[in-house]
Amino acid sequence: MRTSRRFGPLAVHALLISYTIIALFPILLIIFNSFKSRKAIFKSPLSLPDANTFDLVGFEKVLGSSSFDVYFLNSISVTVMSLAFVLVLGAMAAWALAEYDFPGSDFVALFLAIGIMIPIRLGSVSLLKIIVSLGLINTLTALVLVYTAQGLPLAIFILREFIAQIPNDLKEAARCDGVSEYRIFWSIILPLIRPALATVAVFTMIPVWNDLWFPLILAPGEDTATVTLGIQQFIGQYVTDWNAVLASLTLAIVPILVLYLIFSRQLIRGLTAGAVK
Amino acid sequence: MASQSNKGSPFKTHLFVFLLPAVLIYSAFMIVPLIDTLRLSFYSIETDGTASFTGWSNYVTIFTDERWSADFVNALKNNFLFFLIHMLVQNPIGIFLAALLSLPRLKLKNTYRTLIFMPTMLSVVIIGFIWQLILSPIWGVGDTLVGFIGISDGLPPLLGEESTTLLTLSLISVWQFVGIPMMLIYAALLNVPDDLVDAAIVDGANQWTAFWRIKLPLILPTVAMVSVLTFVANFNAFDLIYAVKGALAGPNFSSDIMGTLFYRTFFGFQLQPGNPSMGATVASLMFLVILCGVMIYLYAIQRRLRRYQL
Amino acid sequence: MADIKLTDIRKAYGKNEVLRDINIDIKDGEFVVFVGPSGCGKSTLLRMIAGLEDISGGSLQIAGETVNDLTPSQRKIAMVFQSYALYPHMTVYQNMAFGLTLGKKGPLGGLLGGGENKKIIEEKVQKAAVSLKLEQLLKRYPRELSGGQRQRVAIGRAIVRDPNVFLFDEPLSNLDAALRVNTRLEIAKLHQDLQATIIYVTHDQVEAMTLADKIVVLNDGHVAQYGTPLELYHHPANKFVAGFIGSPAMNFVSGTVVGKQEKALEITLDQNKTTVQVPVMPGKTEAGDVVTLGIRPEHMSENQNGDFTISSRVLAVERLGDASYLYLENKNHAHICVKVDGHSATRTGDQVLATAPLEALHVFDAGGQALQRSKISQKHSASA
Amino acid sequence: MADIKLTDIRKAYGKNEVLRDINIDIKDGEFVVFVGPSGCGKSTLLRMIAGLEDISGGSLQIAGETVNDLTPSQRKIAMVFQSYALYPHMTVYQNMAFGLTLGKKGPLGGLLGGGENKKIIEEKVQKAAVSLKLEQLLKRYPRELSGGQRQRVAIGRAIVRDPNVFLFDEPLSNLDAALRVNTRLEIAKLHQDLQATIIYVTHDQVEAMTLADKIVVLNDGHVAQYGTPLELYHHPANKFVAGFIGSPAMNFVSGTVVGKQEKALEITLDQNKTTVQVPVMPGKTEAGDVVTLGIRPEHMSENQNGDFTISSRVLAVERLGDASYLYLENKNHAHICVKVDGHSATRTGDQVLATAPLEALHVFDAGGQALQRSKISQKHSASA
Amino acid sequence: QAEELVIESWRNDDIDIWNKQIIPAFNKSHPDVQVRFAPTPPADYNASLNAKLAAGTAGDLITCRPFDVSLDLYNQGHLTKIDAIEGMENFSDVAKSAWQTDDGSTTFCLPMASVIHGFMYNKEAFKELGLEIPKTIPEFMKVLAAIKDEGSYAPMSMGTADQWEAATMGFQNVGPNFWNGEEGRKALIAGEEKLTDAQYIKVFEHLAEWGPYLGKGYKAQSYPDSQNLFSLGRAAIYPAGSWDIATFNSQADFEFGAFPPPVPEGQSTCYISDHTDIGLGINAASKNVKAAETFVSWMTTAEAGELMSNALPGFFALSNHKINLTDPVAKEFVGWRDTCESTIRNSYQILSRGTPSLENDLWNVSVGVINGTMTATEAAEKAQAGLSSWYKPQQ
Ligand SMILES: Nc1ncnc2c1ncn2[C@@H]1O[C@H](COP(=O)(O)OP(=O)(O)OP(=O)(O)O)[C@@H](O)[C@H]1O
Ligand SMILES: Nc1ncnc2c1ncn2[C@@H]1O[C@H](COP(=O)(O)OP(=O)(O)OP(=O)(O)O)[C@@H](O)[C@H]1O
Ligand SMILES: [Mg+2]
Ligand SMILES: [Mg+2]
Repeated sequence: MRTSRRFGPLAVHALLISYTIIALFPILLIIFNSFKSRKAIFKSPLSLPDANTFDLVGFEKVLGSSSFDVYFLNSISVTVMSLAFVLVLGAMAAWALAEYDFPGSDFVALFLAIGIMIPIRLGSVSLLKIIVSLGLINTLTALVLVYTAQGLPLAIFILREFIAQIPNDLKEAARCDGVSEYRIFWSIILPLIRPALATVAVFTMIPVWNDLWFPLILAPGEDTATVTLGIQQFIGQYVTDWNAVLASLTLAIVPILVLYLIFSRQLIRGLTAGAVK
Repeated sequence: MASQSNKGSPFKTHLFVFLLPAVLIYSAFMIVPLIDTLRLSFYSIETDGTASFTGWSNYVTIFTDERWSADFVNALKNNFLFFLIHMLVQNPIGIFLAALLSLPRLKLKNTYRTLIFMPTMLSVVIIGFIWQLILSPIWGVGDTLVGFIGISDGLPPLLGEESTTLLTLSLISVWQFVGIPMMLIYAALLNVPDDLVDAAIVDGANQWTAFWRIKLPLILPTVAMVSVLTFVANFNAFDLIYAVKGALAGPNFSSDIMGTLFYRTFFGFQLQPGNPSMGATVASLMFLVILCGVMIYLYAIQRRLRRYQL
Repeated sequence: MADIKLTDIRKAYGKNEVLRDINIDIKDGEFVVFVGPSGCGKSTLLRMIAGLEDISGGSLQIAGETVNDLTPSQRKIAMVFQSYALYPHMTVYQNMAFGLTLGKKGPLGGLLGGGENKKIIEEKVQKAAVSLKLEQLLKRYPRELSGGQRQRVAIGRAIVRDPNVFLFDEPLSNLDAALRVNTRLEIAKLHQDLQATIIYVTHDQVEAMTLADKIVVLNDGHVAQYGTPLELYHHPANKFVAGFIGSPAMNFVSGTVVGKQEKALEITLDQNKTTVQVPVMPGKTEAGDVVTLGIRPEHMSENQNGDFTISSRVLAVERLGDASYLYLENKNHAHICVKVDGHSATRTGDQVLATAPLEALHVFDAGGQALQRSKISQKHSASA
Repeated sequence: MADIKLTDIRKAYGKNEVLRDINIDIKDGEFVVFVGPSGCGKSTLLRMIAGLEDISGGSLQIAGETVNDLTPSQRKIAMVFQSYALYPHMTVYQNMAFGLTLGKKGPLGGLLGGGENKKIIEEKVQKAAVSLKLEQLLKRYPRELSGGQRQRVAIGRAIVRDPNVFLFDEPLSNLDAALRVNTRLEIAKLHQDLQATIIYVTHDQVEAMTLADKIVVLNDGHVAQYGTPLELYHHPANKFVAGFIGSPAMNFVSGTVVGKQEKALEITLDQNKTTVQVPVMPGKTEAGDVVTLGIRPEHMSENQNGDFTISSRVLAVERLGDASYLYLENKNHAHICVKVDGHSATRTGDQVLATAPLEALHVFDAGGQALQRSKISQKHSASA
Repeated sequence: QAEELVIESWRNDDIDIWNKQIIPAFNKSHPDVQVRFAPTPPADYNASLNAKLAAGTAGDLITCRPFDVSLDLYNQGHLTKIDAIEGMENFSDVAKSAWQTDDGSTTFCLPMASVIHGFMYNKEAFKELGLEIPKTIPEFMKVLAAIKDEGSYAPMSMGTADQWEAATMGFQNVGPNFWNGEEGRKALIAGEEKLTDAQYIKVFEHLAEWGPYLGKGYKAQSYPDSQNLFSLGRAAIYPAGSWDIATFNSQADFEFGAFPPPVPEGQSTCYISDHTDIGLGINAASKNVKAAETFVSWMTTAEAGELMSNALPGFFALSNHKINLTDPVAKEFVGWRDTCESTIRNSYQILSRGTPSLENDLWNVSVGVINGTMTATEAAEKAQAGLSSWYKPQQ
């Protein structure tokens, strides 16, 4: 700790900055190339946009040609709803698996983990049939249900591990206080696994936000299209409209970045400090 | 003391309340479709689209027909390599970054964390594009960059040679997904009580030894979990390779992994119509490989690792 | 009604048996204190009563009902944990109010609030906070509290509820003397007001003696003695209890029985070959048996007359202000302790004569069992 | 050499100032005890000395060097945490040996072992384990230990190292009386053997009085008094220290100065209108000023002659065996406590006359500062 | 309420043309039928279409890939017969062959467009370097060598990273001149020729000669890279599909032209790949079959053909109507139909329906020979081995 006050912090910052550069360089490349003309992108991809090369054609195309506001709204509502379900239902199941030692709990745990072992795309046809038979085709509900199902296994897998680390004394204190199991879960477990919930939220939200496949087959309609589905029109068979792709992807990062920032505030250190001796 | 809460019979109801919603949604929208599809591996599909039961013959084909088995073995081998690179590069870097970020009183830690996590948030389309642009010997980005470190011959076509494609793709994937182990380990490190680190420091440890001897052993279950998740994710991987190299995972299948093999078989590609029954067979085999890994984790590793209540 | 009956209770962690043959009857409204050396099983026993540890054997009844298999909440208890177990994400106020905000009254089993009326809760918490000197800290989080403050919050959390049984695990160990006395009185008052049954673990003699209706002395997983405080002080059943109750501890010197009378034993001290006649019932003891004599430091005095005398060099002096402890050489034990007046001028290295009246002597047979004392004067100590 | 000098130390958590104006000089090899009410800042000060908390202001010197910015390990200290802070993934043995296996000697900064020789480590740990009665537990993990056992491991972990400075934060709070005395003696021995400087936080009077060379009384973030144990007992600098040191606490009754002499004050008690002449230096006190009289319970006696008398009904009696405490009514305070012989027959409700000699009285002015006592006999208590 | 027809397509490049030209034109004559063009990214088209068809949620009109992929859909009952639709008589059998059952009895998609292979070149660069359009392969190689020697342009812009580029723009582009177009293609299907025959090995040998003249780093060069290299004026020759015309029209700021694949020394007949690429079929499960048929019928008209061909220069209508093209380069491409024999890509019909598919193998081996990791013979053997492993006539 105090070491990191003299020479330590410099070394640590140097390491972190160098990695940050590695992580960020390609992304910066994307962002500033999205402000350049196509020619300039390929003539000198490394240079910053200047008076000659500055070109908003990508953004104009994206914002002009499609109902991006609707897409954004759809994407955000689908992502947020799925997240809410995954987090709440996932944490509930993870708590049940971590805390109660019932017969078959190992089996249930394994059963719930299968979902991370097979790509759900495999089941697309049956899934589509199910959604059709439920009359949910072309609705955001269909997407929310599928994404919830898809996000649950990983959420449960991760949260279970973190729930197991919560000091027993806390649950026991609550049980002695006559608190119901539901409230122990809601008032004690959930708040204490906030960092893990945030992590799971981020992991769940990224594939949901970026997914193209299920919007494509479950909800391809104009009113239900998501941002990713909206962007796909710029990625064609032969011609790839990189200006537009870069612009739309730059735009599409913004909401997810905001969500990320919201969640990452939950990564709090020392949540259980002061709980037990 | 997990067991005592399970003693009285009145306790059973909440178990259902906690488990049922997740199990229901998950079963209905995940397990049922998956099983319905995996079932196809025991069928063969006729040209008119009807399926007829053929037992294990699809599996026999995969293992005995030389063309199938060569593809399968090649994909499996590549996949192990893909996984190994993630294990050896992605996870150590992730742990290391998490360790740095969790140093007490580090300034700007949230900024670093967010920036380092950015690649993980991007879609593979953009990742594929940007790395092809950077690594392409044509546009000069890579050449300029290696020029900085004194290599003047420029960049070899890393994404074009059989010997380097898979490695390069793995490293791109590592670059993209380092955020995941980093976040998980970071979240676990947040739980390690400061008191313990304080105690180690007072005992004469520095931050480095405190990390190795106190923090790391305490988050070992999370590290194991990250490893198994890496395994599962890598054996399911598909997107990046498909986006950069297409379903044929070239050159000459040198970047073919289970995911691309499955996709190519199941959904077909270009002229080749999909073959759902063989695709389902490949997927079932993939699932078995992953299941083995997960079982090893659940029964051999997770059981043995003690969780320390912090 | 909340009498508690422990019958043949045992507890093992794997092969490691930490409690056995525990038989205790606690009457409704009684204040029972568990004492015993560190690691003897006090917390474990308490946690078993609370329902937090499995009972490996025997039966536990509360209010006549066997509760071995009931959950903690079904047992209607409140507990103060040795580790405090505060909810780290709740303020002090929320910690204390948490147990009250529920109850089956609200919807979803109290999940959405419900429970007692807000006003009532606030009153209760405020009252407890004032009596524990926590008023200023209600908005703080546990991590922002000192050790003692945390402990008080843990106590507060228990006392705002009114359960049938209170379980306290060393609740005052991190408090300073003044606060300790106050809180002790607070707990005593609580006991009177609520008429609740209280089980209290402590290692503090004063707490045990002043608070308890009955004391259970545990030793190495079994009950060494169960009785009122004064019974334990005056009639320890065995050498362990004799040595454990009282501070500083009782001094032991070994001796050999040389004569046996109807209501007394003649014993020669191995230490200095003097013979004393101790008023105890000889029981099965025979001449020639080796016995141990016990004498409390506070029953000894320096340089006064007395029937039982030891002359020795002073090894060390501890001065407490109102009293001082002299530590004398002893052949068998580390030392013999004598409690003397705070102004005693005796110093380390001095030669002193320590004396005690015969009635103050305890005798233990070779197995450590106490011999019944035949004549216990209400004033068996020569000087205070 | 490890003298410690604290100059104008202050500490604030945000706006909340928890320590201020701390000036303490600790000589090399001295045993200093910090006492004070719960939450007064003892642990915080200790952690600042250890280097675990930032110092908000002032300077801290160890062995003549300003160490404000040094790491804990550079300060060469060992510490016992109030929360124990045992490493949960290490056995008792490993916990105790941890500090010894570190050190620059091994490769990778001690990462792969290194540190001291294995044999030596084992010897050291064994020795500490024996003296703390932990031999049987060396292979256990912290989660398998009782509270007191954990505390002992924490002590053991500190004492196996031989640092210049030991910091103990309430190290005995979870131990039973017998073990406590033993461990206390062990620590005293450690102090003598190693000649290390020791800073020790406790809330236990006996520990503080018996162990300390010097005691620092902290109150609400500042030093109320710093001196030897007997100085504090006999000459408390202010009402706070007077009330804090000594158990049960000093009784306070208020009075009004009616006359002033060269070396004494005449004071009328508000309680019962009697006037006493107390041998203290009047200082700036004038007739008419309100003062507080202080008298320790152990300096009072029942139904004897004395210059200072209070007649009152007994509210409660606490019997400890060798002594009993009578609690009398007091106009201003909760009660007046009188320590009497264990065999006193007085019961609740009795009317008693409590007396004390004038020399035993302390006088505090309106600001709570003690007036210097003009004549302190070495025998100012009427009875022990 | 007006009926709405939904068109499934992988041509999301064409979304504007459909919405702004084709559909409005259709609605002029059929105002009561709403049409919505709903494209899917090409990489996901087959998979998503299959899923939607299986579940019954696919659109009414389905853009057909040529040959087996669509034949499969028909066999599974997802596409209707369209022989009877008015206007189908405007298409030749060759045009329809890509969307017919093997026996040619039933047609299930309307042939919409074909694409022609050839080479485009930077006219300014050729002028600058004083180069002539090559007619024969030796001339072609000389031109390449000249450009390379001069050094200011990459001789030819093609990459092997995307694999299909090597097979389609390479193998299928120049190959018909070696195997005599339709004749060779049919013989391969009939099992009368083998890929290990000399003419096929010669194609690979010729491809292997390209390697040195492709730009630096061509092994990692993807198709968009190739397009960009050419359109940015950095390469002189571009092995093309006619569909690239539109791209270069909008992106290149120099004049470019096209020449047909050069013939081997001494050969007089030239062959071009005039490949049937896009068709349009009707979803058998459609609720608006009548309207769909109306639309398909309208698509057979000269009006629709001309509209399409001009809106999408490089996609040539397959109907027999005389169509006026406005784009000069497109005109050049179409002009070759008069001077050379047309054929289609030889791996597309029948030969890619098994595993491994010949098409996929050709991608792989074409890359192999160009990259120099395979010899021409090895490549031919590998492709032949793959084909004969499942295709009876070749065994
Ligand atoms: N992180 C923090 N934020 C705010 N206040 C704090 C924090 N940590 C401690 N305090 C406050 O500082 C004061 C001093 O705490 P400290 O732990 O030093 O007390 P202490 O003297 O050790 O008490 P105890 O005897 O109860 O252990 C307390 O009032 C406590 O509430
Ligand atoms: N999980 C466990 N596994 C094995 N032994 C255990 C476990 N928990 C406690 N013990 C042992 O059981 C015995 C009783 O422990 P307990 O906590 O009841 O002691 P205690 O009387 O409360 O002591 P203290 O006064 O030190 O708190 C101890 O010797 C302890 O080491
Ligand atoms: Mg205990
Ligand atoms: Mg403290």
